Parts: sequence; C-alpha cells; structure tokens
Amino acid sequence: MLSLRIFIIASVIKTVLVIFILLTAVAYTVWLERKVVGHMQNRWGPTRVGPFGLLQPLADGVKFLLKEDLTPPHVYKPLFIAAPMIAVICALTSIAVIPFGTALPIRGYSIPLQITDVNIGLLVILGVTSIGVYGVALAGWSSNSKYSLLGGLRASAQMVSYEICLGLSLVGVLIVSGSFSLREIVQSQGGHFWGFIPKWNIFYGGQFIAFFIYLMSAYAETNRIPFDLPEAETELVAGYHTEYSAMKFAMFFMAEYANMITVACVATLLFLGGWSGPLFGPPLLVAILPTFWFVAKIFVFLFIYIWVRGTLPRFRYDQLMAFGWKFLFPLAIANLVVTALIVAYRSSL
Amino acid sequence: MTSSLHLWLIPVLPLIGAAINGFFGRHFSRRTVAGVALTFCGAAFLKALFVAAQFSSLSLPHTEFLAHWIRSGDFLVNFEFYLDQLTLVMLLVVTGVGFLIHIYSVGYMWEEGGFYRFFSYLNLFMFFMLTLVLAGNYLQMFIGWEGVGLASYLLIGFWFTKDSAANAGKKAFIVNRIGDFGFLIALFLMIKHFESLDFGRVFSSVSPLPTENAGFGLLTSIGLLLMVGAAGKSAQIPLYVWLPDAMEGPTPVSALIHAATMVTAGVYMVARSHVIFDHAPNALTVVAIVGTLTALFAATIGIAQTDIKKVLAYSTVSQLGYMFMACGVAAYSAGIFHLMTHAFFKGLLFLAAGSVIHAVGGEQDMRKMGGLRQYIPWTFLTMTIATFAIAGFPPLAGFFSKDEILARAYQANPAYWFIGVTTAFITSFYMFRLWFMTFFGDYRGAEPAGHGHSNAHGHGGHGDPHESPMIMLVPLMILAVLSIVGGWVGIGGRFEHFLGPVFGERAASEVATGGLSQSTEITLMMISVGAAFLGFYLAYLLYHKRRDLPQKIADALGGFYQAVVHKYYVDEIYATLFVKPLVDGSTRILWHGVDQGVIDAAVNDTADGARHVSDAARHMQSGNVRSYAGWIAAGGALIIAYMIWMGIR
Amino acid sequence: MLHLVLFLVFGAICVAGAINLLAQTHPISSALSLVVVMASLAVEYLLLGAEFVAAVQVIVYAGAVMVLFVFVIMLLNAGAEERTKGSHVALVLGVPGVLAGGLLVAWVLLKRSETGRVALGSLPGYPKTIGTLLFHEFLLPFEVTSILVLIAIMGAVVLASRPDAKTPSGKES
Amino acid sequence: MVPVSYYLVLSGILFACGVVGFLIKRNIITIFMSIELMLNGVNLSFVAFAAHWQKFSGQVFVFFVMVVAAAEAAVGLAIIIAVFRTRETLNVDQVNLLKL
Repeated sequence: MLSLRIFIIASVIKTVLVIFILLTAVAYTVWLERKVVGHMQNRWGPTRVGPFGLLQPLADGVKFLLKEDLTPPHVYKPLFIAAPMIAVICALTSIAVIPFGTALPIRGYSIPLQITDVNIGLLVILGVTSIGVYGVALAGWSSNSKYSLLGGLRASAQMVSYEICLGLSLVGVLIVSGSFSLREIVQSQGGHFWGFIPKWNIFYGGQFIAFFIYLMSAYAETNRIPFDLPEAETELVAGYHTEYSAMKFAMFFMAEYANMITVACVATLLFLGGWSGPLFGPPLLVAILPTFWFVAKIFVFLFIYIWVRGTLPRFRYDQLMAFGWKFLFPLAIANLVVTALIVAYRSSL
Repeated sequence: MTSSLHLWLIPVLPLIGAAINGFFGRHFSRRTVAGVALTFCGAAFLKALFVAAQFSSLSLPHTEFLAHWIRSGDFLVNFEFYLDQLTLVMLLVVTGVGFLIHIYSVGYMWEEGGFYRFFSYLNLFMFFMLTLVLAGNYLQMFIGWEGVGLASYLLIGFWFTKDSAANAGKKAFIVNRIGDFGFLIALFLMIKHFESLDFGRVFSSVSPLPTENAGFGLLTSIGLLLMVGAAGKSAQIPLYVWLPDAMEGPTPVSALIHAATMVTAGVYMVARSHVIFDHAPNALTVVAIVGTLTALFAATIGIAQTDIKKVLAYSTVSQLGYMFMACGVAAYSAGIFHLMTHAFFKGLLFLAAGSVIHAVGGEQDMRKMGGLRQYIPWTFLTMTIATFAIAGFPPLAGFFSKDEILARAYQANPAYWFIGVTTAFITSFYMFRLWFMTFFGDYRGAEPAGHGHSNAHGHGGHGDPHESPMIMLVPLMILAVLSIVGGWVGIGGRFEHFLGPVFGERAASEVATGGLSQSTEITLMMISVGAAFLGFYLAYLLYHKRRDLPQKIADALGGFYQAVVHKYYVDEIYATLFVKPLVDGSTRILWHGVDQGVIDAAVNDTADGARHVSDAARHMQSGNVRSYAGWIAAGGALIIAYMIWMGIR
Repeated sequence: MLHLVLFLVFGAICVAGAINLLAQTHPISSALSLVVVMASLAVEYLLLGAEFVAAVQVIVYAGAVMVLFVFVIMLLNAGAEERTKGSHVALVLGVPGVLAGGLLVAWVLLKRSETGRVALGSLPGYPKTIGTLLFHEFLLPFEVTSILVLIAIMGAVVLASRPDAKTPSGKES
Repeated sequence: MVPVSYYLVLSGILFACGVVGFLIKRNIITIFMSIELMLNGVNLSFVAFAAHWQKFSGQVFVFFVMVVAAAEAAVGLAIIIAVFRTRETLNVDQVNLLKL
C-alpha cells in the first residue's frame, strides 16, 4: 500500500511523463503518416529536417506556435476559443486510465504503469471520448461559417451514431472477460490456446467480428479516412476547422492523433492482449518487455490506420450512415447475442 | 306428472303461422297465405280435440312445465301449462270457433289489401288467446291478456288509413290499460302476500284463509282489482265504451275477438280466480251488480242503434253482463256455459251480419236494408237460428244457458232475476227489430254500384244483393247447428257436473240438491220464455206491422229517446270528466309547467350555467404552454404546502 | 470533511450551471450549461458511491442526449431567444409558486437534516451489483423499457421524416 | 458524513431551476432542456435515497429514468423539428394554436 505522499509524487511524475510521451508520440505519428503515405504514393515524404526528416514535427510545432493566431470577426468567441481546448483536453484525459504494462518495481514499491487504475476504466474512456464530440461540434457551430457548420453537424451525427456500434463491439469483450477494469481485461488474455496461439480476445470466439466493428467505428470516431467527412477537404474545405489557424488548429490536430493513439491503445488492450508477449532475458528486460510489446502492437494498429488512409477513398455521407445503422449495428447486436450464448454455454458446463 | 301432452304445441302452432305470414306473407299468393293460416290454426284445433279425447285418462288439474322464466330469490315463475275442465271448455271454444272464423275470413277478406297481414294478426291473436287460456300462472295469463289486447288493437285498426278505425284501436287500447292496471296491482298484491303467481299455490294459500264477510280485506281488494281488469277486457261498466267502437274492425274480427273469445277472457279470469272470489263475498256482490247493470244498460242502448254491428256490439256487452251476473252469484259454471253458447250464437250473428254487409256491398245501416230474405236465403236461415237462440227460445242454446243463469240469480236475489228477465225481454226485442229491419219488408238500399263503403268493402261493382260464397256459408251453417245443439249439453246439469271439480264442492252440491223446487224452476222458465215472446211480438208489431209507430214513440219519448240514441251520452261524459281534464292538465301543468318549466328549464339552465362558467374558465386555455406550466406549478406548490401543513399538524 | 467540501464544490458548480442555463439567451450556451450540470452531477453520484451511474450519466446524458440537443440546435440554426410576453400566468403565478414550494421543501428537509447521514461512497454501485439487480428483480420493467425505446425510435423516425420526402433517386436506384 | 437532506435540497434546487426554466424560457429547445434538468434533479434524489437506505433499487431506477429521458429526448426533438418545419419558429409563445 502506497502512502498518500508517494502516491501523489508518483502520480504527478507519471502524469507528466505520460503526457510528454503522448505528445511526442502524436508528433511522430504525424511524421510516420507523412512518411508512409509518401512511400505509398512513390515519393519520399519529409526528408529535409534532420535525418529522414525526423525533426520535421519539431519544426511544425515551432511554426504553429509562431504563426499569427487569427480569429475571424464573425465568430462566437467564447466557444470558438473553448472548442479546441475541449477537444484536446478530452483526447489527453482518456489516456489516464490506460495501463502500459505490468507494475514496475522501483525501490521496493510496485508502481503500476498507469496513471490511475479505476475499475470502470473502459467506461471512463467511453465517457471522455463522448464528451470530445463537443469540441468538434462547437468548433463547427461557433465559426459561424456554413462549411464549418456542416462539418460540425456531420461530426456530431456521425460520432453519436458510431459510438453505439463502438460500445456494442466492446460489450462482447466485456462479457468474455467479466470486468470493466482494463488491467483485468488484459490479465484475462494471458496464456495460449493449444500452447501456441495467444489467448487474445481477437482469436476468441466471434470477437474477430467485434474487432472489425471496433476498427470501423474507431475510424469514424476519429474522423479518419474513409470516414473523414467532417473535415473533407474537397467538399467542406476543411470542415469544422476551416476558420482555425495556428495553435488552435494544432490543438485539433493533436486531439485527432491523440485520439488515434487512444483507440489504438484500447484496441490493443481489449483485443490484442495488451502487453502480453514472450518474456525473456535479464530482469530489467523482463520488466521492460511488456511495455515494448504494448508499443509494438499500437504501432501495428497505427500503421493499419495510415495504410487504410493511403488506399481507400472517402464514403458518401448517406453511405456512411447506412453502413453504420444498417450493417454495423445489426452485426454488433448479433455478435453480442452469439457471444453471450457461448459464454452462457461455457459457464453451464 | 303423467305422460306429456305437449300442450305447448297448441299456442305455438298459430304463432308459427303468424310468423310465417308476418315475415314472408308479403311474397305469398293469397291462396298460400290462407293455406298457412288455416293449416296452423286447424292443427291447433286438432291438437285441442286430441287433448279432449285423452281427457278422461288424465289426473286433473294437469300441469306441464316448460321452462323457468323468472327466478328471483324465493319468487319463481315458470312457463307452465295448466289443464282442467274449465281450460278444456275454453280451449275447444277458442280453437273451434277460431278455426271456423278463419275459414270464413278467407272468403270475407279475399278482396282486401293486406290479406297476409290480416291472417298474421289473426294467428297471433290465437297464440295469445291460447296462452291466456292455458296459462299455469297469473303472469303467463297476463302475457296472453296483454297479447290479445295487442292483437285486438292491431285488428281494430286494420284499416289504419281510416281515421275512425285508428282512433277506435287507440281507444280500445287505452281503456284496456285502465283495466290492466287493476289486474297488475292484483298480481303485485299476490306476489307480496302469497309469494307466488302460480294458480295452484295461490289458491292453496287462499283456501285456508277465512271468508271476508265484512270489511275490505286483502282478498276483497284482490278480487275487486281483478274485476277492474275483467271489466276492461270484457267491456263492463264503466269501461265498456271501447267495444262498440271496436266494430270499426273487419267483421270476422268482431266475431272472433269482440264477441266469441277475447271479451270473454274477463269472465274466464273471474271463474279461474273463483277461489279468491269465494272468500270475498263483497267483491262477488260487486261483480254481480256490475254485471246486472251492464246487461240492462247495454240492452237499452241496443234498442236505438241503427248500425247492424253496433246493435250486436251492445248485445255482446249485455250478454257479457249476464255472464258476470252469473259469476257474481257464484254460478261460475252457468257463466261459462253461457260463455260457450254465446260464443256460438254471437259468433254466428256477427258472421251472418258480415254476410249481410257483404251482400249489400258494405252498407251497415239497417235503415238501408230490408227484404233481404229472398236475396240471401242461407244467411237469413242461419241468422234466424242465431236470433232465436239469443232471444232464448227453447230448445236453442241461448235458452238453456240464460235460463240457468236466471234460475241461479233468482236463488241469490230476486232483484237480479227481475233485471235479468227485463234484459232478456229487451234483448229479444232489439234482436227481432234487427231481424225484421234487415230481412223483411222491401229493399230500401240505393243502387249499391259505386256506393259501397270504399274502405270496408271493395265489392263496388255488383248490382243486387247476392249470397256469399260457400267458404263463408259453411262456417255459418256449422255455427248454426252448434247454436241449436250447444245448449243441450247443459240439460240435467251435466255441464255443471262436468265443471264441478273446478269450482269446488259448493257448486256441485247445490246442483245435486237441485236448489230450487221443480215448480219454481218451471215457473221461472215460463216467465223468461214469455219475455222472449213478448219481445218478438213487440218487434213484429213495431217493425213489421206498423212501421210508422217507432217514430211516434220516439217523438213521444223525446229526450229519453235522444239519450238512448246517443248511448246516454256516456262518451261525452267521459270526454268531459276524464279526457278533457287530462288533456288540459297535461298541457298546462305537465307540459308547460313541469316539462318546460322544470325539466327543460333545469337542463337548459344547467347548460347555460356551464356555458357561463366555461366562458370564464376558457381564459385559462390560452394555448400557451408556459401558462399551463404556470398553473401546474402553482397547483403543485399548493399541494406541497397542504401536505407539509398536514405533516406539521 | 472531504466529502462535504467536494459536495459543496460540485453542488455549487451544479447550481451555477443550472442558473446559467436560465440566464443565457442562446440555446447553445444553455445546452453547455446543462452539460456542466450533468458532469458535476456525475461527480455527486461518485461521492455517493454510484460509480456506474456516474459513468452512464456522462456517457448517455452528456455524451448522447446533449449532443442530440446541440445537433438539433445547429440543425435548426436556433438564434438567441426573443423575449416575447406570451404568458403572464407563468410569471405571476408559476415562478412564485415554484419558489415558495421549493423553499418549503428545503425548509422541511433542512429541519430534519440530522436524521440521516451518508458516508463517502457508502453504497458502491458496481456494475455487477446493478446488473444483477437489473436482470433479476427488475427484469420485467427492463423489458418493458426496451419496448418503450423501440416505440420511441419509430416515433422519432416518423415524426422527423418529411411527409413529402422522396426516396433518394441517386445512382443506387 | 454529509446529511442526506443536503443532497435532497440540491436535487430540489435543480428541479426548481428546471421548473422555472420551463416557465420563463421561450425557446422550445431550452424548455426541453429544462425538463432534462428536472429529471436530473430527481435522479440525484434517487441516488441519495439509495445511499441512505443502503438499497440499490434507487440506482436502478436512475437507469430507467435515463432510458426514458433518452427516448423522450429523441421523440421530443423530432417533434421540435416537425414544429419548426410547420411554424418556422421555436418560440412557444407563437405556437399557441390550441386555444379557445
């Protein structure tokens, strides 16, 4: 049991550390995207700033900071300013309940690699991300521009719709693992089937379907291609952030990529076994390896994100809604029913 | 209960006939309609004969239970049929005479519109009359009682397009209601005190009660109320006024309903209830007085009537008075005997009168007849027999029954006898007056062509009076035979002996001891026959020999004659005493005062008040949601305050 | 003590949000005030131990219902409120009535405040507990509610669809 | 330890604010939000009573209230859209055809 003082110190250190890592990760996810997409499109991507353009995110950050912060005269100012803040705060907050690995033994204390372990962690993530919708919607409305308004409208409708599928896809996993706590969910995925297949939820029962639904919903929730209608450049100029520039724009940008990382984390934790993986080597390596596996899985997930962006075209809006309500939603319900039946059958054995 | 006779068939058969003709008769040919009506009526008659044939083997009274009707606590009313000697007599009279009149009607009504309707009603009447006669309890009897009233109303108003016919129907119906009212109260009294309407149970409850010699006890009340009912149905003073008007109906109807059967229901009811009357001598006295007075009163009116059917109607009232007189002196079997013979000869009289009317093309005024003897010999013959029968010439039916009644009346009180003989004389006189005026002398009618009663008869196109078709004459002949031989069953007290078990030991023992001495009886008989002869002679004198005399006598009598012609102004007196005050009172007090002033006013004022309140309250309905919410909030605050106040207290 | 402080802080935020909802003329501002009220109410639920209720409060109310409100406000492009004077009753009768009733209730409640106290998180409403209760004791109401929701969905679709709407005759058809 | 009545008073204040909002707001959407505010106030008292009596039924009721509120919001907003389409206004003072 940690004393309150050590708890507070550890929490502050963890919070600062996690936010730093997260922001860095966001920056380099952007770099990764530019690089990967560039190679997919037969070009090099950023190469000039630093080796392989590795310093490009830093340069971008400086540029955003130094740019003139333009506030158009016709906007509703309080919300215009508040909207990007809501977006980025919600995106960063949700990382708080995500565990990155097993507890780290430091000076006799076992420090869990997680800012806070709440037993309804998954619900907290869902709640915070659902609040995040306001950022986009309010940005669209307060800009007082028709492109932004349409973007905001699309965003709120799309996100509310897909949140249902997202939640339903998670319920299957919750039934299997029997807990809302992310740490317990990961622990329930330890071990192997028949000695070699990892006992991840994605391989368990019908949860591959759940994973597919989650993937689709996650793309929609984060406004990514092929569901990036709220910010579709070709039709809405830039959607809800048309009127934004400089640091406010950067906040939306950061929020989007932070959200990507969050959903990648959740996917990893819920479907891909979290930090579980082969452990070997000296104790230090054993302590670090889980986090490595965790980051590696997130990387794979993010790569898929970028890969999809580089290959798929954008949906039309009615196709998007039809896909969500008429395909994913029934599929999620069916998956839920089947999973429940399987679990009930197993528990009756 | 022994083997069932299926008595229910007797009333139900005519009902089926009525239903078939009533629902489908419109599409039938006349022949089919007549066939249906005669088949079902005849079947009922045959069934009645069959019952009569088995009668001796039955234990009496024979009851047949059909179904429960009303079950309310201890009070129980069944559909039940009751058969004893009295019922059997009535049954045979009703079905027999009814069947004959049905046959007659086919000929009489052949040319009329609404042929199917007529026979449907007639069969319906048969159903109700037989229900009345066969009833096992007073309530079932009451159904029949009301039902025959309904059939009577429908048939009196058969030519409903004629104003006088419709009015006569209404009059009959309303006057009958007064009687029915008394009957109903009597039933209620029975329910209250005997807790049953069953004949058997009521009579066995009454039997042990002491005879109410003086005062006005329960049984006297019931008896008097029953008498009121009987007076309505059987046209006794003071409720006789409807019967003469009922002659607006077709003549067969007058014969069947208003002479032979329905009007005798009152007599039947009094006879049926004799147990009650035996225990209430005062009520019986009232019956006797009413009967006697009616007999005399109606007979005097009959003298001055010129309408052939009206004469017969008053004659019927008079004869019914005779029957009540018989009942009133506890000579029930004599009354029923007269009822039976009267059914024969009065039915015959009406049918013959109908034949006469038919012959002269719808004319009913005797002053326009005369000398019809040679035109319609068969009718003349049968009419003659009937006239002699009603006048009381031996050995025809009327002589026996009338003599029986007069003998018993003399036994009870010579005053009754005296009035009875007087009435017999008057009866003889006006009947022969009718006979002479119709069949002797010269034909006084105008050329009938185009002159006939357009409504009563459609025989517009014939010249001289002509004989009726065979289908009408055959019933006349059968009834004539019955009018001759009908009285013979009473020779030597056989009829009374037959009915003895019904009316108890008292009547039977009196018959057995003979009551009067032989010489007295013969003396009385001679006097009544003498009265009949006197009547005949007087009529011969005045209406055959010296035709100018009646006018002189009438002039000499002056006011009195006018009074008789106008039926003693009874209708006018009733109109002044009852109808006009009732109409005026209804108009002024009930209509203008109570209905418009109180009931309508209450309703209208309520509506007005509601409108005024709503006018004020509608401002709450502003259509504004927030106002509604305001009212709700204020009301909620009040409720909270009230609850808290209650909680603190 | 901590409990009381937290209660007062978030209660104050709650009341402030509610009053702001009334004070703001623009529906968007009102809606955001309501979101604030709901979020701080979720914290109050947490203080009482109802953590699952708190999470659902945020997800369903703040995350879905209020987004729907914002969506409709944006869709109808609702502007600032006009101060029309449609109802005197509401002002003259309703508002004083509400205030009087509220004060009465508050007075009664505060007078009896010593009868019951609750500790911080005294009744931990874990999802498992709630779920067990919901699917055993309240199964019938639960199913009935699901029917209600189904009907509400159909009603909403019927109401919001334009009566003269034609099926999109695009490339698909 | 906080008296339950404090929670109840808070819930009462929220409810009263909701009613007042219904009374003084003209915008139909805001009025609708006032209703949601009232429901939230009631929910708080449910949870408070659940803690007071140590019974979970109170928390379960909150879920029913929430579900009903969500359903009501969907239908209500659909109605608002329908009203706006026909009346071209969101001001309830101008939606008063149902009178006299």
